[in-house]
Amino acid sequence: MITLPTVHIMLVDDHPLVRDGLRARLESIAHFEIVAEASNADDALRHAAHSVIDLILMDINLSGMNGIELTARVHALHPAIAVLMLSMHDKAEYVTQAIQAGASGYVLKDAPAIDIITAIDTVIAGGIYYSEGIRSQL
Amino acid sequence: FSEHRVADAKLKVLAQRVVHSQEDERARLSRDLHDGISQLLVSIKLQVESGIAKLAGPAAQANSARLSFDRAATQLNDVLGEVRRISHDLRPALLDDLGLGAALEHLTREFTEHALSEVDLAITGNTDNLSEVRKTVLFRIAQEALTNIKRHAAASSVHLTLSGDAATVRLIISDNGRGFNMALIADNPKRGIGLRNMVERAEAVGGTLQLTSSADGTQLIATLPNG
Amino acid sequence: FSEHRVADAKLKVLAQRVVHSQEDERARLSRDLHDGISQLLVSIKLQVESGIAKLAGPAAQANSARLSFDRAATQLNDVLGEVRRISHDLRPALLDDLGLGAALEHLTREFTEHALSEVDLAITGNTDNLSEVRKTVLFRIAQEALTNIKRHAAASSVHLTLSGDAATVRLIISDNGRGFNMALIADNPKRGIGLRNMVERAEAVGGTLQLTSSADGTQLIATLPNG
Ligand SMILES: Nc1ncnc2c1ncn2[C@@H]1O[C@H](COP(=O)(O)OP(=O)(O)OP(=O)(O)O)[C@@H](O)[C@H]1O
Ligand SMILES: Nc1ncnc2c1ncn2[C@@H]1O[C@H](COP(=O)(O)OP(=O)(O)OP(=O)(O)O)[C@@H](O)[C@H]1O
Ligand SMILES: [K+]
Ligand SMILES: [Mg+2]
Ligand SMILES: [Mg+2]
Ligand SMILES: [Mg+2]
Repeated sequence: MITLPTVHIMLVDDHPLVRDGLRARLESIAHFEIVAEASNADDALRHAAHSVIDLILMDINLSGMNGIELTARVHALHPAIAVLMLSMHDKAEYVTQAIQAGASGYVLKDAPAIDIITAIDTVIAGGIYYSEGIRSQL
Repeated sequence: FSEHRVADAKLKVLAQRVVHSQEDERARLSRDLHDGISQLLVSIKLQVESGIAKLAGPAAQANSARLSFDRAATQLNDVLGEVRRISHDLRPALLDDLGLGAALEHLTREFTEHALSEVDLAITGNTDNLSEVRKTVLFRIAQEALTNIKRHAAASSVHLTLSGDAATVRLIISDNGRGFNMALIADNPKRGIGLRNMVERAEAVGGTLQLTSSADGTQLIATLPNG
Repeated sequence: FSEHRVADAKLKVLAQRVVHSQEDERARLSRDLHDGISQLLVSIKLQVESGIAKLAGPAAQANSARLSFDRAATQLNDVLGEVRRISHDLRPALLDDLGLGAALEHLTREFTEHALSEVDLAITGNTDNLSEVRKTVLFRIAQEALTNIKRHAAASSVHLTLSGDAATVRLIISDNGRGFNMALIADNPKRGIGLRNMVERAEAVGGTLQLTSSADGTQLIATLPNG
C-alpha cells in the first residue's frame, strides 16, 4: 500500500458551517490533516506564523481583509505555504487577481468536493489547479 | 419660476432617494442570498458528500455517515425556512393566492406574535376588483403602518378596517398609542422614509393618504379608486 | 404655474413608475426563489430523508440509498448555481470585492460572449475614492448602455473609457452603430425607460449624462463628482 505524506491544512472561511462541512469531507481522506481553522485575516496570519501548515484553503469573502489580499500577505510572509482559493465566485476577474496574489489554484465551492481533493493533491505536488467551471473562462 | 424650482428640487430628492433605496434593497438581498443561503448550501453539500465518502469506507463508519446525513437534513430545513422568509418578505404569496383580505389577516396575525398590542381586522364590502398594483400598494401601506406602530406607538390596541364600495376602497389603520407631532417629523432632515413612501405609493396609483396623530393615537386612511 | 404643473406631473409619473418597477422586480425575485429554489430544496430534502430511511433498512437497500445521496449532491450543485445567478443579477459582488474597474471588465467580457461587436475598455486615472452609490450608478449606466447597443445599435465596435481626476469621474461609452433620432424617441409615449433611468441615476448623485447620436453612432458621457 502506498502511503502519501500527510498534508497539513488550514481552513480559512468566515462561515463556521462551511468550515464544519470542509472538515467533515477532508478528514475522511487518510493523508489530510486539518491543523487549523480561521475566520479572518488576523487569525489566519497568526496560525500561519505558529503552526506547521502546508496548504491553506482560502475563502475570498471574509469580513475585513478579503481572501485575495490575505493570499498576497501569506505569500510574501510564508512562501512555502501553498494557497488554494475556494470561492463561490466563478468570474475570471477573481481568478486572475487570486493567481497574481500568489494562489496556486482556484476551486469553486459548488464543484463536487472530489475537485477540492484533487486540487489539494495537485497543488502539493507542485502543480496548478482550476475547477472545470472556470477553465472555460480563462 | 420659484415654484417650478421647488418642484424640481423635490423631484431630485425623490430620484436620489429612489436610487438609494432600490440599490440598498438589491445589495441587501444579494448579500442575504450570497452569505446566508449559498454558504449554508455549500455546507449541506459537503455534509452529504462526506456521508457518501464514509459509506464507501469501512463498515465502522456507517454510523458517522448517518450523522452527516442527519445534519444535512436539519440544515436543509433551516435553509428552506430562510428562503421562504426572504421570498415572503419580497411578496407575500398570499396576496397572489388568496387576495388582499387574507394577506392582511396574515399580517395582523404575524403582528400579534411579536407585539404586545391587541389587533383586530374588519373587512366589509367588495375589494375583489382592485387591480394587482393597488392591492400591493395597500398591503405595503399596512405593512409599514404596523411596523411603525410596533416600533414607535407603544399602543395597547390597533384597528384595521378594509372596506370597498362601487367607487373606492378604503384602508383605515388606527392605534391608541403615544402619537407624534407631524410638523416636527416633517421638518426633521433625518426623518425616516416610511411615511413618505406610503404617501407616494398611494398617490402613484391615483389615491390619497390622510394621516392624523395626537396624544390619543394615530390614524391613517388610504383611499384608492376601486378597480 | 404651468411649469410647476409640468414638474409636478413628472414627479407623479416618476413615482408611479418606481412603484411599478420595484414591485415587479420584487415579485419576479420572489417567484424565482419560491418556485425555483424552494421547490428544488424540498426535493433535495426528500432525497436525503429517503436515503436515510433506506440506510436504516435491510442491507440490500444500501445501493439505492447511495443513489439518493448522489442525486441530492448533484441537485445541491444546481441550486447553488441558481442562487449565485440570482444574487449576481441583483448586484455583482465584484463591484464590492474588486472595484468598479473589475466590474466593468466583467461587463465587457460578458458582452463579447453574446454580441458580434468588438469592445474595448480603457481605464485611466483614479476612481478608487468614488462613493459606493456612485460606483453603483456608473455600473448600472454601463449595463444599460451595453444592453441598448446589443439590442438596437447593430454596431461593429464599442469603446468604453473610465477616467478619474481630482474633481470628476467620467465614463464614456460610444458605438459606431446606426444611431437614433433623439427628438423622436423623446416624443414617443411608448418609449422605453432605459435612457431616462440613466439620466435620473446620474443626476440623483450630483452628476450629468450627455447623449449624442447620429447615423455614425451613439455616444454617452456620464460625469460624476469624484468622491
Ligand atoms: N403609529 C405611530 N405612532 C407613533 N409615532 C409614529 C407612528 N408612525 C410614525 N411615527 C413617528 O413618525 C416618524 C416617521 O415615521 P417613518 O415611518 O416615516 O420613519 P421611521 O419609522 O422612523 O423609519 P423608516 O424609514 O424605517 O420607516 C417615526 O420615527 C415616529 O417618530
Ligand atoms: N446605442 C444605441 N443605438 C441605437 N439606438 C439606440 C441606442 N440606445 C438607445 N437607442 C434607441 O433609443 C430607444 C430608447 O432606449 P431606452 O433604453 O430608453 O429604451 P429601450 O431600450 O427601447 O427599452 P428599455 O426600457 O428596456 O430600456 C431605443 O428603443 C432605441 O431605439
Ligand atoms: K484525515
Ligand atoms: Mg465567506
Ligand atoms: Mg417607519
Ligand atoms: Mg434600453
